[in-house]
Amino acid sequence: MSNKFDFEEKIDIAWCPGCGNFSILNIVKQAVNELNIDQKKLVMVSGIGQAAKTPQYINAHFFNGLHGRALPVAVAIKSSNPELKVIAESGDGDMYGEGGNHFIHTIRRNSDITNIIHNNMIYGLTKGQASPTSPVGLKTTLQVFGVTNEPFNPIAVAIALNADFVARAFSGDIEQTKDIIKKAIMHKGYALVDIFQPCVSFNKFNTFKWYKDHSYYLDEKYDPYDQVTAFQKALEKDKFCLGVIYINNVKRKTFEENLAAYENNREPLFKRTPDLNKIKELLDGKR
Amino acid sequence: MSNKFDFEEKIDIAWCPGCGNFSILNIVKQAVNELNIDQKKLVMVSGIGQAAKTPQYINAHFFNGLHGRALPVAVAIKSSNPELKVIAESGDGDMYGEGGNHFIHTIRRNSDITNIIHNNMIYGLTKGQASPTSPVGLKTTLQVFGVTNEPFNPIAVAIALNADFVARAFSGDIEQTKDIIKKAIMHKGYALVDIFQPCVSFNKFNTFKWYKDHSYYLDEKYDPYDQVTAFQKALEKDKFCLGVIYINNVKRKTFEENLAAYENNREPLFKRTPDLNKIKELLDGKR
Amino acid sequence: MMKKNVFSDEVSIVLCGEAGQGINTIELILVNILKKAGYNIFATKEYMSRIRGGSNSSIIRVSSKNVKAMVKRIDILIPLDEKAIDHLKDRITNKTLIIADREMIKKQNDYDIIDIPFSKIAKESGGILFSNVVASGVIFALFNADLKILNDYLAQKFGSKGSDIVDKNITSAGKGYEHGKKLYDEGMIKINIKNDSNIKDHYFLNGTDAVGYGALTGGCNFIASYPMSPSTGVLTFLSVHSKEMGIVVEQAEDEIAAINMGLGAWYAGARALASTSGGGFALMGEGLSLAGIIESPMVIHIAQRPGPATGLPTRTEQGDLELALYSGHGEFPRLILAPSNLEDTIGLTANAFAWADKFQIPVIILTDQYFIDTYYNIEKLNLDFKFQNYFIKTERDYKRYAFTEDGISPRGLPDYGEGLVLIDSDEHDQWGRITEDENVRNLMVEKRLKKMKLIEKDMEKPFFKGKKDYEILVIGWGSTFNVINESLEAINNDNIAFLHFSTVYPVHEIINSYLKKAKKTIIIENNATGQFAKFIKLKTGVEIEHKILKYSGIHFYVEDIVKEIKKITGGGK
Amino acid sequence: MMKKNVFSDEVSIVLCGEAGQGINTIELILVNILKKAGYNIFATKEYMSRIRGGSNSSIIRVSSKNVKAMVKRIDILIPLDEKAIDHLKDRITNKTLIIADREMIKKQNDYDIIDIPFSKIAKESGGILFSNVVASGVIFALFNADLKILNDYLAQKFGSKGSDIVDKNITSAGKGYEHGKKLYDEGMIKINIKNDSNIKDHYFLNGTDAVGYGALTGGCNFIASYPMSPSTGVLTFLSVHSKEMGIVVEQAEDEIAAINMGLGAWYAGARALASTSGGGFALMGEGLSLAGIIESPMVIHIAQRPGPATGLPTRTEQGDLELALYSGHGEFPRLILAPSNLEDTIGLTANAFAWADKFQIPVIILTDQYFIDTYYNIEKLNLDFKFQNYFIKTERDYKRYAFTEDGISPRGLPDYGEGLVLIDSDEHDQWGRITEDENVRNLMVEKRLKKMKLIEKDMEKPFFKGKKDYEILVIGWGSTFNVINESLEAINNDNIAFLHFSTVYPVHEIINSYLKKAKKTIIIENNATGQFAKFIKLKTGVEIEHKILKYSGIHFYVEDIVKEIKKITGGGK
Ligand SMILES: Cc1ncc(C[n+]2csc(CCOP(=O)(O)OP(=O)(O)O)c2C)c(N)n1
Ligand SMILES: Cc1ncc(C[n+]2csc(CCOP(=O)(O)OP(=O)(O)O)c2C)c(N)n1
Ligand code: SF4
Ligand code: SF4
Ligand SMILES: [Mg+2]
Ligand SMILES: [Mg+2]
Repeated sequence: MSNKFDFEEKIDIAWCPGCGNFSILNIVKQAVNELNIDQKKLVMVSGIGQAAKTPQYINAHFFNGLHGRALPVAVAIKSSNPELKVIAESGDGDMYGEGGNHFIHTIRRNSDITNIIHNNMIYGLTKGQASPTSPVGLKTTLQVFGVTNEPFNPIAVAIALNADFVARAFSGDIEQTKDIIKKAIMHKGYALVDIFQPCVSFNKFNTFKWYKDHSYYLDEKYDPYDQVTAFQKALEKDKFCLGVIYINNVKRKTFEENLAAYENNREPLFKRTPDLNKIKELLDGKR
Repeated sequence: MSNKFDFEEKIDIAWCPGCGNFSILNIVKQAVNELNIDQKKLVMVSGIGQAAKTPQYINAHFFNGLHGRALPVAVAIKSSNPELKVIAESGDGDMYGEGGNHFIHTIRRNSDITNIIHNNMIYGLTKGQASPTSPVGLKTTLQVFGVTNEPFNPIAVAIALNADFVARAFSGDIEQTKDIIKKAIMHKGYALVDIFQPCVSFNKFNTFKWYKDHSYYLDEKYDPYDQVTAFQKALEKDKFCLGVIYINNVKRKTFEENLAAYENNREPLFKRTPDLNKIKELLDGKR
Repeated sequence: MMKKNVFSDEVSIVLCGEAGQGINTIELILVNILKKAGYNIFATKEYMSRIRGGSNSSIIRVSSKNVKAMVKRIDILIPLDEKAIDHLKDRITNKTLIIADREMIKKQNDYDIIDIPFSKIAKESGGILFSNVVASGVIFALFNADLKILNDYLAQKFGSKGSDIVDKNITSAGKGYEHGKKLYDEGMIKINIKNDSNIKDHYFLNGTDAVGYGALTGGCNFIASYPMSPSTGVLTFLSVHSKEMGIVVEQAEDEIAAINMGLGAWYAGARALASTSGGGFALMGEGLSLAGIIESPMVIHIAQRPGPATGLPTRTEQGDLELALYSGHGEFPRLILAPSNLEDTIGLTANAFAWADKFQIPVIILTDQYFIDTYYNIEKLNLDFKFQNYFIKTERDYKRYAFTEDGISPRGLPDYGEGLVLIDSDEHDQWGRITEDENVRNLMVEKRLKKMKLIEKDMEKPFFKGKKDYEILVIGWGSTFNVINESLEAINNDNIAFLHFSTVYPVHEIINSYLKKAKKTIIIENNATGQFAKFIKLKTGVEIEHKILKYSGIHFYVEDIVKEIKKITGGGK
Repeated sequence: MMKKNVFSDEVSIVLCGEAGQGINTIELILVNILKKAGYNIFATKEYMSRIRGGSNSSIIRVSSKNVKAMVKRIDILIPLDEKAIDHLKDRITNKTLIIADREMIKKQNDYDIIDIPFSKIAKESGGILFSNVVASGVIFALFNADLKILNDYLAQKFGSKGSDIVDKNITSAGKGYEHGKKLYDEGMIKINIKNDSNIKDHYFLNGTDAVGYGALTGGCNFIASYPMSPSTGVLTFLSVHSKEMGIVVEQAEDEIAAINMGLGAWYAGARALASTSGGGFALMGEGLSLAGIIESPMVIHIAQRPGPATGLPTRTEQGDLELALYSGHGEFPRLILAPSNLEDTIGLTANAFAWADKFQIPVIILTDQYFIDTYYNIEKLNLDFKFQNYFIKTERDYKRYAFTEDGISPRGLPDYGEGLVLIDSDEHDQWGRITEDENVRNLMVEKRLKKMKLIEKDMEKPFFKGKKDYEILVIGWGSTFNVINESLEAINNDNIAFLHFSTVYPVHEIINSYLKKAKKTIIIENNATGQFAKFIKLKTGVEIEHKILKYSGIHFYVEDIVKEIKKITGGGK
């Protein structure tokens, strides 16, 4: 199927052959294409890392900012122009490490953005240090005696933060992952999709096979609206569940809907000019 | 009872009359005194804010650092000299706002420190803006139309992060809170105590009475070792439970115990000098 | 026996007490009613980093002239607690008249005091809480001003709280007024200050307001910031006006989020501001550098306070100029403005947004606590600002970083036109895609840096005052303008000329000719190392001979400067 | 017909291919065996910010002299893929000899190529993976060096992987060697380079190693850092040695945590380092300022790369000097070191810890990617370092910030002595408690700033080379030392003198006299704005006349500098 998010020319992709990033890239492109998202309304936002290069390979707008800082940028774009579709996509180090504080507080805001994380449990671009999600015991170029810190559980934390939508996927499963991403994009409010992704160059433990062997799909009977059950699922350790794990059952406004700026005027900010007379009036109150 | 952590002279305390900080200060001083902690081994670490001034009023060592940065300092002190008792005590804005990323990752490290947060659901020192824990709807000097972001639930998040020890207390209950703090200090590994604290100057909603009316104690039958139950407790909204909510039942090493630096030598770092001959030997390998 | 006190053309009134004692209330009442009575008013304050207790003070200058600076001299002191007199002992002289409720300042008795039992009177009129209103009444009477002005003001201010409260206020004020009137009538205190009924229609702004209105005028419609004294006021100002003016306001989780949100907002077409102080700005360095490479407009307001680190959180300093100049890794253009006086700040701040947009650079506005908390009456404000947007509607194959003659590439927005807008923090090609090509890298570096030339052309000249053939040149920047100006007027030596900068980077070239003419140069800075002097040396090679520096956390008093300049110049001509 | 190629006294060999193709392996093998064969070796690399693909290259200079700088000239090129020749086209001349497997570089045929089927040979000897070893064998043979050295090296290097692997390596190497030997024997390539058996006992370090050993020598026993190219190597180095040397190593969650951990560690008595690059350091500004006010020692290693923002993450620049100079809000002393050559780096880095401790200040070590990735053989290292601790055992009522003559207050540690150690990021009194007293504030500011005087006294003079009455002074700092030195030797004009700084702040006063003597001044910096030149102007008032700047992300080649200097000086005398 032709995809408007593909490039006409062949492009040079800076990833290693066999890397899970390729399929995530394709899945995301397919998802936005199948959802008929207008290319000119899609802004891909990322930080720095291998995963963070994804926007470079999608024919849409992008803001490829600083390491760890994709989310504040994404929220600001969405809230300055709510007509845009904003996807913040980056790596586990970027989003949960350097960007950890933004991760927490962005979830609290419930901005209507999609947050996709390539979780390869390693720092790829900087050549193989532990990421916050690296398993205990993993030996890396830096953690030469093995990782000792408790791995960060993004799913459990997002549920604890009352995130609006929380899902996990695996880069190896094209159709299921596409389905999850589509749901996330369609969800109104903040939506997290953490994607297991093998890094063939630096993580020789959490391989394609390992992810495959250590994951399973939630079945159709699973009720994602129960926060405690979802949390319980999120804690599972032998096998990790995939699918939409949690959807907040409280109907809340999004960040953008809560903004006073849009109460009297629904236009994106760039279409507005300051009302100088009103300012003069206000100033007259200062006499 | 005489308390070695009191000052001989009268000191000028920079808090407002009626502020919950006074009782937390007294409780902490009593707790460390009753636990017979050596004054010269106790280091109080804090950030910036009203709560963060606490160490100034305790006759022990202190490191009153930057806003939001108490935890990295505390972990570094503890790991440079594991013989010290380290308490990181500060405000909700400091620990969960500016310092949010350190909060997450310090929990992951499981350093053997005690982390006490004065949770007044407001920024006191900067005169009354919302803090991450402010309830939705709270009108503040800055949030003039009321808070809209989902409040940060430190208990739920800490549980989701597999924290070693998680408790909540109320500044108004001297004995119970002292008991909780003592348990936290005695706990080997990271221990969190979030303390409800009325700010009489800027939070006119979450008052002493409000905290009193909206909290209850976990009873003796409560089992803090079950993560899912603890999470469920942490989600309660009408009344907030007080007490030790969660203790990790996995016996893990602390951060300090995991450090390679102490494998062959248990001395604190300041007692060591570099072995120049060993370095020369290593360098000979570079010939 | 009490001496008679006559204050001609000018009186400086200082209120001092604990945080939470209501100094701000007296100050607010007094400045408003005195202005309504047609007096020129200047007011500012100094306060500790605590909510209650300690020792804070406000100074109100009432004058026949439109004074705009702080004096050390205290003509009339109203101490509200025991510590007050001790706190101000360096400024109290035998000419200082102390009006106090002796009950409130028990321990102090080595000073002559005019005892007025504020609290007793207040208790009789409605409650101890009204002591401040009593005090206001006393002072107001000393001006022999119309009590009705005070009553009207109180009625309006407390109207929403019900008639009982209004009545109690008015009664308290009246009682105070009576006591003051007695002092006046007995000739104990005589204040001869010209008033002018036009003054009541003057504007009355402080630094926060000025920056706030400037931001509104410049089209600011987005602010994400993290609270930090003394910058928080601007954030609050925009929040208060967010609904009517259509401003996206968010309290960021930290300063890093704040600046990155600002950049995201500009990308999507907003005009964003971040307001912070030195410590918060120190966290924004990487974000500033991002603005540099992506050539994004950004406006950052730094309300300076003394460092390093937490330093003196509620006090003042001009200590972050070098940080503003060099913050951010790598090399990229920027613009630094330091408002000199309240009347020009609205325009300058509005221009900050215009310049940021036009040159696609970060613009930093440097104020400080003193500036933020200072206000005086202003007759006229220039509000003729022409708003202009600089972004374009894109075409297909739009190149965000197209090479152009002057280094400025037309800036597009997502979903406005046919093009895609690509932004990269890595070095990039004309489209905005990552590149490591050496040649493109060189061109991009040059493109960014050459914008400085353009910016230099657009900048206004520094303020100059003096005769052509001066011998001594006094230089200042930012918030010291009014105090230097008044000091030089007081010195009244026409060999001295005054050169003041509100655009501190880039410095206008004309500085070279001014320096050349001077036989002696003096710089005045509210910091310890003479940061602007260093920058002048860098720009011109000229080492400023004399530095008048203050770094105690308190702004310059007129007396400080008069004394130091006289020391250098040998005292008048 | 192929021309004969004779390389006398020197040959520059460049390997180029995709990331992941094993250039590093060939480089590693070659530099080691050539050194074992007694040759002087210099090697460095340039690479893209990706793990696989792209175009990376390594340059190996083999010389009769102990060369230590990079040349543009490529004598022998081994391209490993099609893109290689294109990538290096600006550096390939008709004198460049290309040895390649034609299969690997199909598209390229406008160059003469000596075709050696690396992969075919490899396949025959054990598998395609061994192509790199084949190539190493070919090159080694061109030196007519002893094959046994290569075999021994391979046996040792791959010993742990089993004899099969070792055998395959040796077979492949041998086959390659045969092909190379043939070229040599046929006289196709003649390399006349002096070797010296002493060289095999020389040290062989790169910049990362030098900083790492320096840190160990200086007693570093704590590092918390966040990975960032090109600084990560130092973190990894200390991690690898953490157990045997007793170092607390932690990967921080971000750079802010890293510097705050460092300060906590010093407080408790550790000697802490943070290693980062410009973008990470931009996040540490507030922490640096904290070090300033609490007068904590701290050592920060900044391995520079081109900015702004993410810039060119794996490339080189000297673009963060100004950031290092002015980072952090408020005013406080610091020290900035920029290692000039590998041999002095161990001592300089060790001293960084000593100075940090002695003066209770942050010390910044500025290297860059080029420096970090460069190595050459070093005959002698000065390892006579006297370790000293500067902290004291406290007494009761210990004052952490006691006022002293020179501004340095004895530094105590918690639980060492009888005192309490109080640290505050606010302005504080002598004990370390918060104060807002104007007088104490003034004294504390002065106390902190006067330490600069002491530091200045302790600093070494810059390196100077030249005759007394030179006309032209060439100035450099940091990693450009070797390349400038070699360039000046090549120019061999004794009117030119060379002044080089490894202590860039404070700059030694002697600079004034050097500048005074010069008729012409030239500065060489690997950045776009001449940051050190600006600093010299600030310090001395002297504007450096000529600036040789490079900011493409690549370090200077000897040829760059020779050419530019000749342009300025008019080409030798
Ligand atoms: C402030 C800052 N610190 C550090 C870096 C270096 N850095 C670049 S990418 C990266 C980590 C990448 O890991 P992850 O986000 O998991 O992405 P991956 O490469 O694994 O896809 C780091 C540490 C940086 N660019 N900026
Ligand atoms: C980097 C930085 N940003 C902002 C501030 C200003 N600041 C000081 S205290 C504070 C918040 C205090 O709130 P909290 O931590 O809840 O403490 P409380 O005063 O309520 O006890 C802020 C924002 C600062 N000191 N440093
Ligand atoms: S390093 Fe790992 S994550 Fe990066 S492209 Fe290669 S395989 Fe993928
Ligand atoms: S402002 Fe609030 S938190 Fe701070 S001292 Fe006063 S009451 Fe306590
Ligand atoms: Mg990763
Ligand atoms: Mg608080």
